[in-house]
Amino acid sequence: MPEPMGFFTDTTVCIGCKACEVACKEWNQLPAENGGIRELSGDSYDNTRRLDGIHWRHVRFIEQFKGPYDGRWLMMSDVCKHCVQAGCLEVCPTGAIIRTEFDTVVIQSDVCNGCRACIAACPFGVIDVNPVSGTAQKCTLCYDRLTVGLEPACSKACPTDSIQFGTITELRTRAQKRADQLKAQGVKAALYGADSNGPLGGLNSFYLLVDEPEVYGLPRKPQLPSRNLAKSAGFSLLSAGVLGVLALVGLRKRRMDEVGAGGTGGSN
Amino acid sequence: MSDTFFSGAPHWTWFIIVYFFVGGIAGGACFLAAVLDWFGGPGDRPVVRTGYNVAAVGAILSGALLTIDLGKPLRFWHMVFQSANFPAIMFKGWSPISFGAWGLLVFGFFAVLSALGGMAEEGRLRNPALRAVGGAVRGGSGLAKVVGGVAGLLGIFIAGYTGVLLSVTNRPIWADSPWLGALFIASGASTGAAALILLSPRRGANEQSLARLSAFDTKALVVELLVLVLFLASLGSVNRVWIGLWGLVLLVGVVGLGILAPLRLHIQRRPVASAAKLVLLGGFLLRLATIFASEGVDRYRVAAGL
Amino acid sequence: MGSNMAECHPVAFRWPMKAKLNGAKLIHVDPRFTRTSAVADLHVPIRAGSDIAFLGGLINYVINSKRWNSDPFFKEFAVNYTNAATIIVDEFKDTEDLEGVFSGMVKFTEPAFWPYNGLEGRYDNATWAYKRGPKPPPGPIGAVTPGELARVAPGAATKDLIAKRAGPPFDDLVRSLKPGPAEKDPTLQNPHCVFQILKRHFARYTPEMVEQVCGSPKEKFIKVAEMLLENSGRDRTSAFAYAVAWTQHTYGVQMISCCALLQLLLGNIGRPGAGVMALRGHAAIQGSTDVPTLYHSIHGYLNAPSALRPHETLRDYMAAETSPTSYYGNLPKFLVSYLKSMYGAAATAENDFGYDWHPKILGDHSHMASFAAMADGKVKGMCCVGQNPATTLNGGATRRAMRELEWLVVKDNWLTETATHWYLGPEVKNGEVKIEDIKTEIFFFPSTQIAEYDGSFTNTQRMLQWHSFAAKAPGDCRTDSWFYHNLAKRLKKAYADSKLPRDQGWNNLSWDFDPDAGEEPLYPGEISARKVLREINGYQTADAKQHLKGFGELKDDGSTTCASWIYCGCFPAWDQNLTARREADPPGVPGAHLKWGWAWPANRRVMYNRASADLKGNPWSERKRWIWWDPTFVNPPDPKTAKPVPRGKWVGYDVPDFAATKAPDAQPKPDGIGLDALSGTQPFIMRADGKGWLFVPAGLVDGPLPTHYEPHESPIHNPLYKQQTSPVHKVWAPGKPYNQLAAVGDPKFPYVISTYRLTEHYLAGAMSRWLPWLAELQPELFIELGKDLAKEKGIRNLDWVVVSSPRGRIRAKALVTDRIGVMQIAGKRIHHVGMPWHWGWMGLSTGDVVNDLTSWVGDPNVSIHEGKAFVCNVEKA
Amino acid sequence: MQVSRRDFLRLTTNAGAGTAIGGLVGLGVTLAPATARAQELRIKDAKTTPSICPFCSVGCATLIHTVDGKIVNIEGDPRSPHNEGTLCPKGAAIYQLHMNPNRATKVLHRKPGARDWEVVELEWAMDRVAELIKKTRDETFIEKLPNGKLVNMSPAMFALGGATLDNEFNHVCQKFWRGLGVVAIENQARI
Repeated sequence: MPEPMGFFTDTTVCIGCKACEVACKEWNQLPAENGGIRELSGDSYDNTRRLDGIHWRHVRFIEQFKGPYDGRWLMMSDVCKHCVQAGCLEVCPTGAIIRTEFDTVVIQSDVCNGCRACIAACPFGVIDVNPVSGTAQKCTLCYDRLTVGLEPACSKACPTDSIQFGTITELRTRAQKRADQLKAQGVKAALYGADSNGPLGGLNSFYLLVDEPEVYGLPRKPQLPSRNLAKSAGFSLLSAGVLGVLALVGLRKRRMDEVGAGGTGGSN
Repeated sequence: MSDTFFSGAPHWTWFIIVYFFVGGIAGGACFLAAVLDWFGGPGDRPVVRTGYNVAAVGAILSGALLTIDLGKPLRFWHMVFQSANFPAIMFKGWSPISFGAWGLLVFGFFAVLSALGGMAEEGRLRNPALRAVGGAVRGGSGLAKVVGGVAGLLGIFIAGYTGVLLSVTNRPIWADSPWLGALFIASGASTGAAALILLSPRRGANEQSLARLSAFDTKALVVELLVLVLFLASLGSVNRVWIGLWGLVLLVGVVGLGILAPLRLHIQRRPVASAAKLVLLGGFLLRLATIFASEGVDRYRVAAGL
Repeated sequence: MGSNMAECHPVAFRWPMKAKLNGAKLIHVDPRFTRTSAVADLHVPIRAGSDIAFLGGLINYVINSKRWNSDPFFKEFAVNYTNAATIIVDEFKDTEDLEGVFSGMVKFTEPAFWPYNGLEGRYDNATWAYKRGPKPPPGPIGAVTPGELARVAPGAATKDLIAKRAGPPFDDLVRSLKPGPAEKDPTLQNPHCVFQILKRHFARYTPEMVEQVCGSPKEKFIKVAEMLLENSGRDRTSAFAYAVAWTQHTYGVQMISCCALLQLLLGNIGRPGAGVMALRGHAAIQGSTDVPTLYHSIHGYLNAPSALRPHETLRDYMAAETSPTSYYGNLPKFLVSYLKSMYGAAATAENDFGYDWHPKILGDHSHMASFAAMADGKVKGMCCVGQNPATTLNGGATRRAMRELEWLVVKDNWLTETATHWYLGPEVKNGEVKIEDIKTEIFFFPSTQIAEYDGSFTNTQRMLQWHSFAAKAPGDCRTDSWFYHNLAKRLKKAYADSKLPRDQGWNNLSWDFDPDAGEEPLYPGEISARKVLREINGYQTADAKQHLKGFGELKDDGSTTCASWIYCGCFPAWDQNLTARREADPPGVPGAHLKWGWAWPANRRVMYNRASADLKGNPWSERKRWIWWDPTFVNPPDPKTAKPVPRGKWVGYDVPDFAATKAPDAQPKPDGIGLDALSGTQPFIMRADGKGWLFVPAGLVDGPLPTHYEPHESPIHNPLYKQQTSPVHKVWAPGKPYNQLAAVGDPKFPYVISTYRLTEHYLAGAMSRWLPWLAELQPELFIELGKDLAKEKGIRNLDWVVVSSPRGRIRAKALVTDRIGVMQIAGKRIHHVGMPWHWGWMGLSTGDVVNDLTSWVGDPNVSIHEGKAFVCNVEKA
Repeated sequence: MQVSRRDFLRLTTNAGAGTAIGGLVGLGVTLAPATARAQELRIKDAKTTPSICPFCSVGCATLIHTVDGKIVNIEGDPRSPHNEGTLCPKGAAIYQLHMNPNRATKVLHRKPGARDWEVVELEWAMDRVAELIKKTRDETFIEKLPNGKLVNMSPAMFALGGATLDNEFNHVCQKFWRGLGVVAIENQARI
C-alpha cells in the first residue's frame, strides 16, 4: 500500500502562468470551453474563473491595491482537495467516486451516471459535469499516472514548483518549513488544510495562503454534507409525526360522518 | 459568510423541480390514501383508490424524471446495483440520494401494487397477468391494507427525503437549514390532499371525504406555514440570497397564493377545488423557489465579492 | 528591467524563484505591476523609455558610493578588466559639452540607389578613439600574385590595395592593421581617462533627476542601488535580465550597453550568477541571428559585405573588418571558410574564394526599411515563412506595402493575417480597399510542426538543442527547409545554361542537402537536417567526412569549409551530433551541464569567464568559483609540434573562455596577432584591448556612452539635455501619410503606451490563437489602464474603448486596474497604459491589431522599432 | 523521508492494487481505499521522441509520445537542466499545435485581382514561385552601382521569417537568397 499522496500549493511562488491548467487539459484530453471562443471576463487575468468538469485546475488572480502600483497581486492554482473525509464520495449513489490506494478521491467516469449529487456535496465547488462525457468530473490527481509512478501532469508542469507533489507526510513538513520561513520574514502566512485534526480530516491537496481563505475563494471551515443528515431527518420525522397525527385525527371514520353518510351505505 | 457559498451548483433544474413536486404529491397522496384505507370508511374507498393511483403514476413519473435528468440516463441502474460487480447491491445508508433511489423503487413497487389492487377492486383490469396480480392485493383485503400501509409510510419518506437530500449538500439555503425535509413533508401532505380533492371526485368520492380532506389540508397548510417560518428563521444571514426574484416567488407565490389564500378559502368553505389548485401551485412554487434560489448562487461571484 | 520574465519566460523564471527561496532578492523595474512584480521583493515603477536615466542614476550612485570606493574589489576589476583607465583622445567632446550630442556629428545624405537608411545624421567616431602611441612598423607583406594584379580596377589606388593583397595566409595583412598602444592611467585620475569621462557624463543622473525623468520614487530607486551594491563584490554577484523592452527603442542598444557598463563597474560580468541576460523571444531567434537570416550580417556575426563600406574586394573587407588584437584577428579564417561553404570547389585563392559573387547590401534592408521600400514599389516579391508581418509594426503601413507586391508567398501552419490580409484585412473590410485592386499573386504553403521534422534550435543561452522527427505531417505540409531546397533545385536547373557573369555566383553555389544514400528523406524531396548542420559546423575541404572539432582548426587558405565559425564544434565528427546530447549533471555539482546540448562558442556556458578569477588566476571568492588557473597542471606536449608545454592550465566547471594554457602572467607577443596580442589578464578576448568596454570607441553608431534621450514620441521635453531624441535614430518613410508621428507633448495623444506579451499567447498569435486551450485562457484583446484615467474618461471595466495613435485607431476592452497608472514626470501627471499585441482577425481568439498604432522609427544600430514607448489617446467607444 | 519526483517513480512501482476494506452502513460500498477501475494510460505503448519546445527561447526539452505514428501526448523532459520537466501553458499546449483541426494542410493560390483562393497542386505552386523569383531577379539584378561598385545583388525581393524555425532552415534560407544575390533577408530578431 503506497503512502497517501497529494499536492502542496505554495501560493507565494505562483506566477499565474496557468501551465497547470493546460498541462491538465493536455493529459486528460479535456476540451476548451466553447472550443476556445470566449469573452474576456474582466476579472484580472482570470478567464477560467472556476473549477468544473473541463477545468480541473484553475488559477485565481486577486488584485489587492491601495492605489497605482501600491499593493499586491495574489495568485493561486486551485484544484480538488482530495479531502480525507470527502463529501462527494460520501453522497455518490453509484459508487463511482472512490478513495484510491494513494488516499486520493477519484470519480470513475464509466460508473458515474451524472446525478450530480457530488457537485452539491463538495464544499469547494470543485466538481461539475463534463459536457463531453455527461458525467461529473474533477481532478483525479492523475490516478493513471500515479499507478505507473509518474507525477501528476500539473505539478510536473509547474515552472516555479508552486504546485508540489509528494507524500502527505513529506509535503506537510515542507509546507510547515516554508510557512515558518515566511513568518520569520514578517509575512502573514498560514497553511490551509494541512491539519489532520482540522476540517474534513485534512486535505490531501493543501495550500499556503497569505490572506484569509475567503479571499482565495476557500470556505473557512469546510464540512461534510452528512453533518445535516441526522438533524434534517429528525425534523422531517417530527413533521411527519405531526402530520400523521393530524391525518389520523382528521381522516379516520367518525360517527358524524357515519350518520351523514348513512343514506348511502352506512346502514348496510 | 456561510461556507456554503463556495460550493458549486449541481444544475438540478426543471426535471428535478417537477420530480420534487410530483414526488411530494405522490408521497402525500399515498400516505393519505393509506390512512383512509386503514381508518376510513367505505365511503372513502374512491379517495383511497385515487390516492394509490396518484402514487403509482407519480412514482413512475418520478423515476422517469430522475432518469432523464441523469447525464447518462442509461446508467440509472448504477444507483441500485454495483455496475462493476452486478448484481451486487449498491446502497449507502448515509446518502439521501442513494437511499432515496431505493426508497423510490420500493415505494413505486408498493404503490403500483396498491393501485392495481384498487383497479381490481373496481374491476377495471383486463390483462390476465395484471388481473392476477391485482386480484392478489384486491382493495379492501387484508394484504392490500398491509401493502397500502407500507406504500403510505414510504410515501411520507418520498415526500420528505428530497428535502433531506437538499440539506445533505454544501449548497447555500439547502445546507444552511435542517428544516427542508420537514417543510417538504408538510408541502407533500398539503399538495397530496389537494391532488386528491381535485382527482377523487371523478372516481366517485363523496362530499364528506372531500370535506375531511379539505379540513386536513387546512391543518397541513398551517403546519407548512409554521415550518416555513422555522426554515427561514434558521437560515439567518443566508436569507440575503432571497433578495431578488426567488424571494418574491417565495413570499407572494408560496406564502401568499399557496398557503394564505387557500387557507382563507378553506376557512370560508368556498369550493374546495379552487383552494386545492392554489395549494398545488404553492407546492410547485416552493420547490421552484428553493431550488433556483440556491442554484442561482454562483460560487465564483460570491467568492470574488462581485 | 526591460523584461516581464515570469510572464514571457515562465520556465526560465523557475530559477530566479529557486534563488529567491534561497534568499536572493528579486527587483522588478517596470511601467506595469506584472506577474513578475507580483513575486518580486521590490517593484519600482518606471516610465517606459526612461531606463537609461534609471541605469545612469545607478551608475552615478554606485561610483560615488562608500562601498564602491572602499572595497578594493571594484577598482581592481574596473582598472584591470575594463577600459576605465584608458585615455581618450583630446578631441572627444561629451554630451556634457554639446548639450546632449557627442563630437563627430555629420549630416547623412541618403544615397539615391537605396534611400532607406532612415537617417538624417550620423556620427564620425574618429574623436571617440583611444589615445595611442605610434603605430608599430608594418610586418613583411606577402607576395602579390599576377592574378591579383590583373584584377585591380583601372584608376584605383593600386598601391594600397596591393599592400593589402598579401595572402593567404593573411597574417601579415592582419598584422599590418595593428594600432599603436593605447595610453592608460591606472590611477583613474587623468581627466581624459574613461573613468573620469563617465563620472562627469553621469554626474547629472542624480536620484532626484531619476525621479523626475522616470517617475520612480526616489527612495525606491535608492533602495535598488543599495541592494545592488550590497549584493555585488567578491562574494556576491547580481544579474540583470532584459528582453525586448530594452531593445524596442530608438536607443535600445544603449540601454543594454548602459546596463553592461553598470555591471562591469560592479564586477558582475564573466562570473557565475552575474551578467546581463538577454531573454530572447523565439525558440530559434538566437539561431536565426547566429545563422543570420538578417540582412546585415553573414554567418558568425561578420558584417555583410556592403556597398557603403570599403568592402570592394576580399582583402578590403578583411582590412576593414578585422580587429587584429583580439580573437577576431582570425576573421580571415572565418571568412574564407564561410566562402568555401558558399561556393565549394569553385571558391579558390585565385578568385578570392568567390568573394565577388557574394552580394553586397546597399544600405539598410531591415524589416521596416524593406517594407518602406515595398510601399514605394522597390520590393516586388516577398517570401514570408513563419512570420506574420500583417500584425506587426505600423500594421496599416505594412499591409499597404504588401498590397504593392507583385507576388507574395506565405508559408505557415495556419492561415495567418499575412496570408489573408488581401480579403480580411481591416482596410478591405471597411471598404477602403477593393480586393480586385490588389494585384498581388499570392501563395499559401502549409508547414510542418516541431514534431514533424528534425533540426536544432539555439536557445537564449546560445545553446543548440536537437529535436527529432516523431510523426508525419498531414496533407501538403512540408518543412520550410524543403521549400527553399526544392526552389533551389528548380532555379539551379533554370539557370544551368546561363553564361552571364551575374548568374555565376548562383551556378557555383554549392547545394548539397539531399540525404546521403542510406538516410531516408522524411518527406519526398526533403533535406537532411544533419547534413545542413554538418555544413554549418564545417569539415576539411578535402574530405567532408573529416569534421572540424572547433574553430581553432579553421584555415584561411580554403582547406577548411565552415559556414559558421561560432558553431564549429557542434558536430565534431561525422556521427557526433553534440546538439542532440541529453545528459544533465547530477544534482549537487555546480551544474554547467556541459553534456547537455552544445553552446557556442566551444560549448562554453559563461562567456568571458576568465573574469571569474582575479589577476593571479585565483577565484575572486570560494563562493563564486567558476574558472581558475591551476599552476600545477601537467600539460601534454603540443600535438602539432610535439614540443613540451609548461605546467599550468585554466580549469573549473566550464570551458575556459581563454587560451587554456596561457598563464595569468603571460605577456602579449610583440608581433602577435589575435589572442597572442593579449596578456594573461585580459579576459574580454573579443575586444581589441581584451577589456570590458565602459566607453565604446567603436561599434556603436549612436555614441560611446549611454545618454538619456526621449522616445521619438514623448509627452515631455527631455529633462536632461537640450537634445530631445537620439540625434541619429531612424525614421523610415518620414513624412509619409502612413507613418505620421506625434510631436512632443501633442495634446491629441497625451498617454504613454507600451505593448507587451502575455503568458498565454505567443507573439502575433499564429501559434496560440488557434489553440483552444490557450485561446480560452486569454480570449480577447484588452487595454490595461489605471483607475484614475478610467475615472477621468468615464470608462468602466470591460467597456469597449478606442485607442488611437497618429497611425491608427483600434478597439479593445478595458481592463481597469491599479497595476498600471499615473506617474509624476517632470512635474506633469502622465498616464501610462498598456496593450498586449497578440491579436489579429484570424484564429479562435480574435481582436484588433495593436501594432496598427506603432510606427516605423527605430534604433540606428540595429533598426529595431520603438514599440515599447510611444503615445496614444484612449476614449470610451 | 524526503521523496523527490524521481524517487516517486521507484516508490510506486511496487504499489499493487489496493484492497477494499469492509463496508460501513452500506452494502458493497466503502470509504476506504480502493483501486480505481483501470483507466487506459495513454502513453502505455507509446514511442518516446526527444524534442524541444518551439515557443520562446528558453529551450525547454520535451518528450513526444506517439502511438502508431500518431502523437498522443507531449510533456516536459524531466532530464533537462533548463526546465526539469516543467513547461509553461504554451509549452503544455504543443500537442494542440499538431493535433488541431484548424491546421492548414492544403496549398492555396490567389491570382492577381481574384476574390478567392484556389486549392492548387504543391508541385505546380513550387514551379510557379520559382518562375516568379527568376523573373523578378532577372529584371532587377544590379551588378554594379552607378559609382562603379560591384554589388551583384537584387534589392527587389524580401525574405522574412526564421526565428521560429530551425538553425538548419535559417542556413538553407540565407544561403538560397544570398546565392541568388538577394540580401533583404530578415526575421523576427529584428523586431
